[in-house]
Amino acid sequence: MLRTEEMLLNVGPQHPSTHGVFRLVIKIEGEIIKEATPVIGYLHRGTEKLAENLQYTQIIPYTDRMDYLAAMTNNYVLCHAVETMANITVPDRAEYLRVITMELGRIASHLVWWGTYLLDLGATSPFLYAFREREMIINLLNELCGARLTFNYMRVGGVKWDAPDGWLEKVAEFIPYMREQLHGYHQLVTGNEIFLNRVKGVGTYTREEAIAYSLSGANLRCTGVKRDLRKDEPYSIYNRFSFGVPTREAGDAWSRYECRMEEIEESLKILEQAVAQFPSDGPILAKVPKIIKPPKGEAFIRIESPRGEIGCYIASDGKKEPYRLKFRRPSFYNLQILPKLLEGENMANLIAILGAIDIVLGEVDG
Amino acid sequence: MSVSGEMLAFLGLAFVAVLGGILLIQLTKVVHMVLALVFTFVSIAGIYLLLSAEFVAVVQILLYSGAITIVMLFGIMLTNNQKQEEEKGNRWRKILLLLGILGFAFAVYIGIYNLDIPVQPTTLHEANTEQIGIALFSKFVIPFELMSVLLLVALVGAIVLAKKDDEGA
Amino acid sequence: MDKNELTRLKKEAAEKAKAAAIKRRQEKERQASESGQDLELAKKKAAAAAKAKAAAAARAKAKAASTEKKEEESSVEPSPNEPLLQRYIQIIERQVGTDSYEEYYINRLSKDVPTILAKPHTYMDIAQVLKQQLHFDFLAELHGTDFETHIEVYVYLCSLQNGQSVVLKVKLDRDNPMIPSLVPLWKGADWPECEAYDLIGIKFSGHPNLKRILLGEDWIGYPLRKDYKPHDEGV
Amino acid sequence: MMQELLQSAPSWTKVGIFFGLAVLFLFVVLGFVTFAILSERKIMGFMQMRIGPNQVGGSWGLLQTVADVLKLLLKEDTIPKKADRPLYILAPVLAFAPAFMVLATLPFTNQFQFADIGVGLLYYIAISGITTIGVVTAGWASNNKYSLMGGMRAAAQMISYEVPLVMSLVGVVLLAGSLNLREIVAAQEDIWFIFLQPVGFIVFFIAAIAELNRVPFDLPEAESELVAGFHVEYSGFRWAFFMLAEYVYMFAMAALTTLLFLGGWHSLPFLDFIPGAVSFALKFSVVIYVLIWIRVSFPRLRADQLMEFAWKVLLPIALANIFLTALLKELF
Repeated sequence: MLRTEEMLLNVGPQHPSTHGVFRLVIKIEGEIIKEATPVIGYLHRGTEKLAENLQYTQIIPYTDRMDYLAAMTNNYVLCHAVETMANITVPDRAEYLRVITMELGRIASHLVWWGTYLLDLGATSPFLYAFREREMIINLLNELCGARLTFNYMRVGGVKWDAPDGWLEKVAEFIPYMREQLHGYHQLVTGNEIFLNRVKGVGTYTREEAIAYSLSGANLRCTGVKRDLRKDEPYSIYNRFSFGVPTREAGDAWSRYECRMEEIEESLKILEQAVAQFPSDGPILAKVPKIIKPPKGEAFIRIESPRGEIGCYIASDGKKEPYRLKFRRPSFYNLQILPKLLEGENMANLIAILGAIDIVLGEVDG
Repeated sequence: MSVSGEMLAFLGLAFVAVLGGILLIQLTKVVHMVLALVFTFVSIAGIYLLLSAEFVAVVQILLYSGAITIVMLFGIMLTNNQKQEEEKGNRWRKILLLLGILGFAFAVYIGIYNLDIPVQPTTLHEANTEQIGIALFSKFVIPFELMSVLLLVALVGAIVLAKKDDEGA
Repeated sequence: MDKNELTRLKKEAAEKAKAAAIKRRQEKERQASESGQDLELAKKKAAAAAKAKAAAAARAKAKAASTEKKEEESSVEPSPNEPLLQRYIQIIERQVGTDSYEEYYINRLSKDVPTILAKPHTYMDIAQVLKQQLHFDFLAELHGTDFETHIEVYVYLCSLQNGQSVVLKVKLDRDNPMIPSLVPLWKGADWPECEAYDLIGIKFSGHPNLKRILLGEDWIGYPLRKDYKPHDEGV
Repeated sequence: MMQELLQSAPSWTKVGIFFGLAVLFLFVVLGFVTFAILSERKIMGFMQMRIGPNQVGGSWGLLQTVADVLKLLLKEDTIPKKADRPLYILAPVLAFAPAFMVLATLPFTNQFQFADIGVGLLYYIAISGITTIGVVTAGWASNNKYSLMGGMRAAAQMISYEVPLVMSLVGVVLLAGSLNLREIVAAQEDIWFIFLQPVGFIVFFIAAIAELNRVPFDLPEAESELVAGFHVEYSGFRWAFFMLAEYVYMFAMAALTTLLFLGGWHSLPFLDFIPGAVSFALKFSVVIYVLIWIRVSFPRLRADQLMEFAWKVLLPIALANIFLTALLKELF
């Protein structure tokens, strides 16, 4: 009797589709995956250990390096945690700037995901289209804080830089442009039969599994769980905007795709309202001491990042450095379900499944 | 016998064909053997061409080199073939084998040398594909159809056997 | 400018700097001797002030303590989550026992999240009650912290259907931190527990595949412990 | 001129002439490959809102490919230690030689053709199958898991798509009554076969893209899955051979499409003044452009979907097309 041989295949750490230094050891029979073991840690930089010797403001640049595709959210979660502990009220204008930058970041992050996901599936053009739009967002953020990826923009109590003249107008102009492009994206990709065949019914999990595996973000919402911390536990000024939380029922790669695409639209809505309500005057930084010393105690604060719930735990002993700092990194939690999803799958689906989770290795490895 | 281009081509092709056959037996790696076989097949196709049997030549390449060898390669590459060949038989057996081969070669040589093929006036270079078609569908239509039924049965049989294997596993 | 001139200029500059330095030193010495008496005086003053301050602080502390007590007793400004916490505790007491926890409180610093500090042997039972009776089906976070006197595991749980959160903590012995794994209850605890094992050295018994997930199996020591010394032989 | 040459008695001068012509043609094809790659990159660039090559050889990057080929020639030729050395060296040749052999029977104009054999169409398909062996051998010889999978996929794909490819052409053969490419073109004097065989054309074109291993059927070298498929380990000149084979096949397939469905060197009714060669070149360019266009706009199929598509969709359609054509031909 003929027997096909089992083969041990190392996907990564330098594979084009692992989106960074991520290794996946898979056991395949023919093209069917029998077992998958993720190996992570190649990008571990010990942010948490480093932070124990840094003042709070000094930690902010380190957070930029975690989820480097949406660094504003990382900035925010740290600042927000410290502000909550120290009971600091952030001026309105700063909150609006924060929301605008965070939502811009969310769109940019989803655009990168969209482009690279289609690149994984073999389509080259969407990648370039997505990066063209992302470039505009990055230019906007660059104008604001002088950096394209590692912004270091937020501070405890507000933001570092005020919006330059004409910046808000540029953001306002970007919104209808992005809507139009989004329409083009759907025209190009969303209806494509080949694409649909690649993503529909691929990497499916149920609502219960998603919750059990602590998935968050679009990975959770694609199973029909309507959970978005911006709505459920409003932080910052998100309760001032009307926006929807897109959900799907199927729980496959396709529904994740749909959720993310719709999230871009919702983010555009938030941006539109934020630009319209933007206070014309006011401080951008609350009156906080030069050296921030949160009271003794601990806090764990979560917010909604493009990839899911990002959390920041601070244990303070009342000194200017945190006693212990820990980030809940959504990609780290979201990636856990991968071995389960890959079991028994086709080798070609590996890419479609891994890509749909939307991980950033800087975040997975901390 | 004068040295013509045809002769040179034939010698070259025949040499490659025989070489391929010898290599097929002599090489140790199975994949190498199959590739040697490909060379034999292709050279034989070339000889067909020299005989103006272009249809047969093309079909030879299409089926033997194109399809069959690839299926063989597939089977070899995807299945476990770690077992090495056993040591060949003893010296007596080898000598007997050699004698047998020599005898066979001699017989064939005598047979071909004495064979007198009556030369028929044929139009070799003209539309032989059409002629094959006409022959197949008029004179040989029953064997042709029988053959296709046989192949179909073989195909179905192969699928059934493969399925059974799958369930047994 | 030729070389000689340059050296000359340099020399001059050096001399000048020397002179200035000497002058400065003399000045300083003078000042010090002058202010020596002042310093003594200042010290005395400072000590007195410190005494007064300490007294004030003590008073304030006492006051604060009393107000705190008052707050606890008469609940001047109760947290909106107080009733929730009471309910959780009631259910836990009923299911696991009245002495199953060390303490419970509302963490005012962390958006009023109810916090329960379990005992190591009841940790698993309380977690089970939280999941099954109170529907905390989403494990948002699990990590450990080294508090030098002990090691603490911090588990943040959410209930998606009720929109509630709770923190479950447990204090462990620092020398042999051992606790049952939460993976049977929440599959999402898998990697976070590996991470806690990797960086702090907490052993989770019953974990299906406890490994050093980030640093690799050949790493020596637990970096997030406060007494960690990098093992850098040969580097 | 070619016809006379082909039918005249052999002599050393004739051999010399043929050899010279072949070398000339080789350079024509190489020139085509050079500019096909450039135009592919340029067109892709325009479609993706970027510029494309614009540094080497003026603002159009005319010498970009030349520079690339030079780079490939100068690159170190690496052979993995554990590779099957003889096969590793043989594979690019096996893949590349048939690519040129198929060009021999293609009549580019009424006059210009190297070998006018009766089964020209079948010859093309048969010879192009040998390339598959080269690809499989390359995949095996590299001793790399990714390249082995790439080689396997390539073989499976090429065998599968050869069937609908041939089947879709039976309609054309029925209408023309010949396997000879010249006669097939001659039969399109009045009306191109694309209009008589629209279904056959679509099936043929899809299968042709699959045979060429181009997007959306580029699984054997799917970059995001198999890194580069069967040529992961190849570098420098050997790698260039695979690329060259790929583009020569693109040339041959576009020429074949033109011959079989677009009327070869025949012009449109009112445009008879256009010389045959120019007419052929124009149609040929359109086919190439469409191939590039498809590459820019589609994602990749999955391996099993690819197989299913060939056997469950294309093949039945092709068979139905044969049946229908035969029926219509009998009736009218």
